[in-house]
Amino acid sequence: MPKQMAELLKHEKQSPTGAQTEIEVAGLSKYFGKRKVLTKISFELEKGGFLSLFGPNGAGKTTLVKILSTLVAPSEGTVSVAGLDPYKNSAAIRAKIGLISHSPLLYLDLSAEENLKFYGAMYGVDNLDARIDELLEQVELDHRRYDLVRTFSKGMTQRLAIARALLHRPSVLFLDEPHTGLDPHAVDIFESLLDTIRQDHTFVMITHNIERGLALCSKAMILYNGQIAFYQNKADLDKDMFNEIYRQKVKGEH
Amino acid sequence: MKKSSLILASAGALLLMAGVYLAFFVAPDAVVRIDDRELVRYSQKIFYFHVPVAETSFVFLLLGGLFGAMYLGTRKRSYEQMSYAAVEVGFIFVLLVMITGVLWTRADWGVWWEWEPRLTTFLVLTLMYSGYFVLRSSVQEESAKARFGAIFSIIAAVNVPLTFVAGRLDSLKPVHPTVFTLQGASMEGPMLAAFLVSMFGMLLFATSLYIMRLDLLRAREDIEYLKEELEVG
Amino acid sequence: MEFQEAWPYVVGVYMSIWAVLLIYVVVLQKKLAAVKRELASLSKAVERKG
Amino acid sequence: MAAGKQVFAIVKKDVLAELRTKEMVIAMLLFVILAMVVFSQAFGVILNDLDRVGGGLLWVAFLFMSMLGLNRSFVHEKDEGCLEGLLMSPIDRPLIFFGKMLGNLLFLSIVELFAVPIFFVLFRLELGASMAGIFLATIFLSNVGIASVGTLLSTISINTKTRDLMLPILFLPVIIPLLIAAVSATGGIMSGEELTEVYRSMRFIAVYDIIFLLVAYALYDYVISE
Repeated sequence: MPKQMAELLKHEKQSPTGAQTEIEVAGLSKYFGKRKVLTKISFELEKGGFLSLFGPNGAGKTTLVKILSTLVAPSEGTVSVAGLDPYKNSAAIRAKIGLISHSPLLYLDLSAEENLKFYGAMYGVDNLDARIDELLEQVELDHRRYDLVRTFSKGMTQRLAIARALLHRPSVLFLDEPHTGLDPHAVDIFESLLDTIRQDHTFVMITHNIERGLALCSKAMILYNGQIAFYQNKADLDKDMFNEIYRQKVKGEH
Repeated sequence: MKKSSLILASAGALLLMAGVYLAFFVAPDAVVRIDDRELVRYSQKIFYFHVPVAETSFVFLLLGGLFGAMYLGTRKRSYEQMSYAAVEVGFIFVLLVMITGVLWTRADWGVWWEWEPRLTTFLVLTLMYSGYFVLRSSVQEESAKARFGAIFSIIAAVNVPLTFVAGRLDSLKPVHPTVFTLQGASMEGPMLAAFLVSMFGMLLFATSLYIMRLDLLRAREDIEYLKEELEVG
Repeated sequence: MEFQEAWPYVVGVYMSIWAVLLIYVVVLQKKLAAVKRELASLSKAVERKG
Repeated sequence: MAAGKQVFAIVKKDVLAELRTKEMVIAMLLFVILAMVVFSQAFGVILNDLDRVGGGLLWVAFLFMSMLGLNRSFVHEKDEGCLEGLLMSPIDRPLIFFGKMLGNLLFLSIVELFAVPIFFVLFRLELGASMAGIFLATIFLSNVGIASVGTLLSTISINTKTRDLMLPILFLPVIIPLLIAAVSATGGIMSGEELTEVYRSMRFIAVYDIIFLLVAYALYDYVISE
């Protein structure tokens, strides 16, 4: 662990401040046998950017995120997250990324605090108790600190999931359909929370929710059959073109 | 049939036939002496095919584990196919060991089944490798199927010698005849010749089966690939 | 056991080995033939599509 | 240091969850006792000769009981997606194995600690104090093998369609060498055999443990991550 920390610090010193690239993907392909899951994906995401990833089921969105988060090795091409190669420095990268998924990744039979303490030990978080206090306050769950996650509502669980994802101060956050199963009220809380952490994190979000996805993002991408069907900055986003491609590729209308 | 597998299969078959000839017409009959009476143990003729089958099964199960490890190390699809084909051919031979073993047990000891270390070992192997196929069919995603198949082929291959050693822990004396010991084979001349010819014949034949199985796996994959290409257009 | 009693089992062993191996070969060849047919028709379809 | 903390955290988490629900340990203990009752009713006559069959009886009960626990052990991880959370954290894959394996070993040993005295009482068996030590050592040594192989294989079976049906099919044939040795060791102790025979079996169990700990250590990364 100390070695990894040293590596991280070294990287931070090297990189200049300002709008640097946080995620860089070039010529990325993934095969399972002869089956192509991803073909020649290339894109860049600047630090603090927010990429919304759309696409039908089986388009390769999840595989792409899994490759970025070191869980799957790419077949071809290069990937760099926070200046590191996920395949070579997997442990170092994992320390810098967080995941908020549609399943909470929390143990139902442990209390909120025990869950955070467990993940804190996994990540080797310093001053864990203080960090937990701070986070529970932030997600407004300090009053439920000692309650089992099993007793939480869906919204509360998702808030705790956010606290869990932020515990180790990641610089990149992956959101895998985070709106699934949330009621409108929980979505509001979730998004105001996202707002507060928006500044100093880089996001990649998989979503089927066009409205939210487009509102939040700085870049939008549609994946279809493992290839990029649409990719534009939000600033010069052609809404008609987006809708047309989305209708064709994702909904399958012609 | 592909040329290589045809040549191997015919060479193997010829050797096996030669083995049959040697076993029945050249190798002397096994004789045991009981109270001055000479008894011809005709059932010993089973040995010339039963043991080569057993050893061939080991070779291929071991190869299955080896290729499985190579697949995990390199993630090259071809190793996974090699592992699967080797385990399947090995399994066919394990089944053959069971069939011939049961028949030999009946001929020699007068019962169809005996809880004897080596027979028991092969029964466990049969069940363990049946589990391999059940496991593969119970995983949907291709890559996970390949991964778990390779992993279990390694675990099973590691377990084969352990099962053998454990079988000898029992204080019951094994009744199965032991031909090969550390001191070498307790066979000589025509007997050994007949055995070795059958042994190589069996290995060659098994190799041709393995090549056929591998061709089939590869062709299947090509088909899946072409189908997908056609659908995507 | 002497010849008279043992021979059915000896023959049984040799026959069963040949039988199992031959069945396996025949099954493999049949499947290979079917696969080849399918491959041929697929490659035609690919050609038509260009 | 960090590695030890991570392994300990996994064990602690499993123990805490179990203390909350108590569903696993109690079910396992009840199962063992029920198995003994079923055996006594099914094999009433033979049980007069318990010195010889007692070891086997005990291990059949323990083996099936252990599968109950092993099946549960990954259901929690899988169902709430926790396994993915664990994989996203910077922990070495083999450490996840050691954490889960130690937890399983602990639960198994606790249940057996209660089950063994009950077994001796129910079947009117007696062991001298010196023998009791060797007896428990054999059981613990075997538990290491059961927990290693079981943790490795239950991680695989949890990923299949049939899940808990898959575990026995994979687990039992692989554990048979250990079963043979464990039965011969405990049976030998109970029937007052020469200890050299018993030690031979125990040595085999130790070798089995080491081999499968190494296999699991080498393979676990491939088992758990895509």
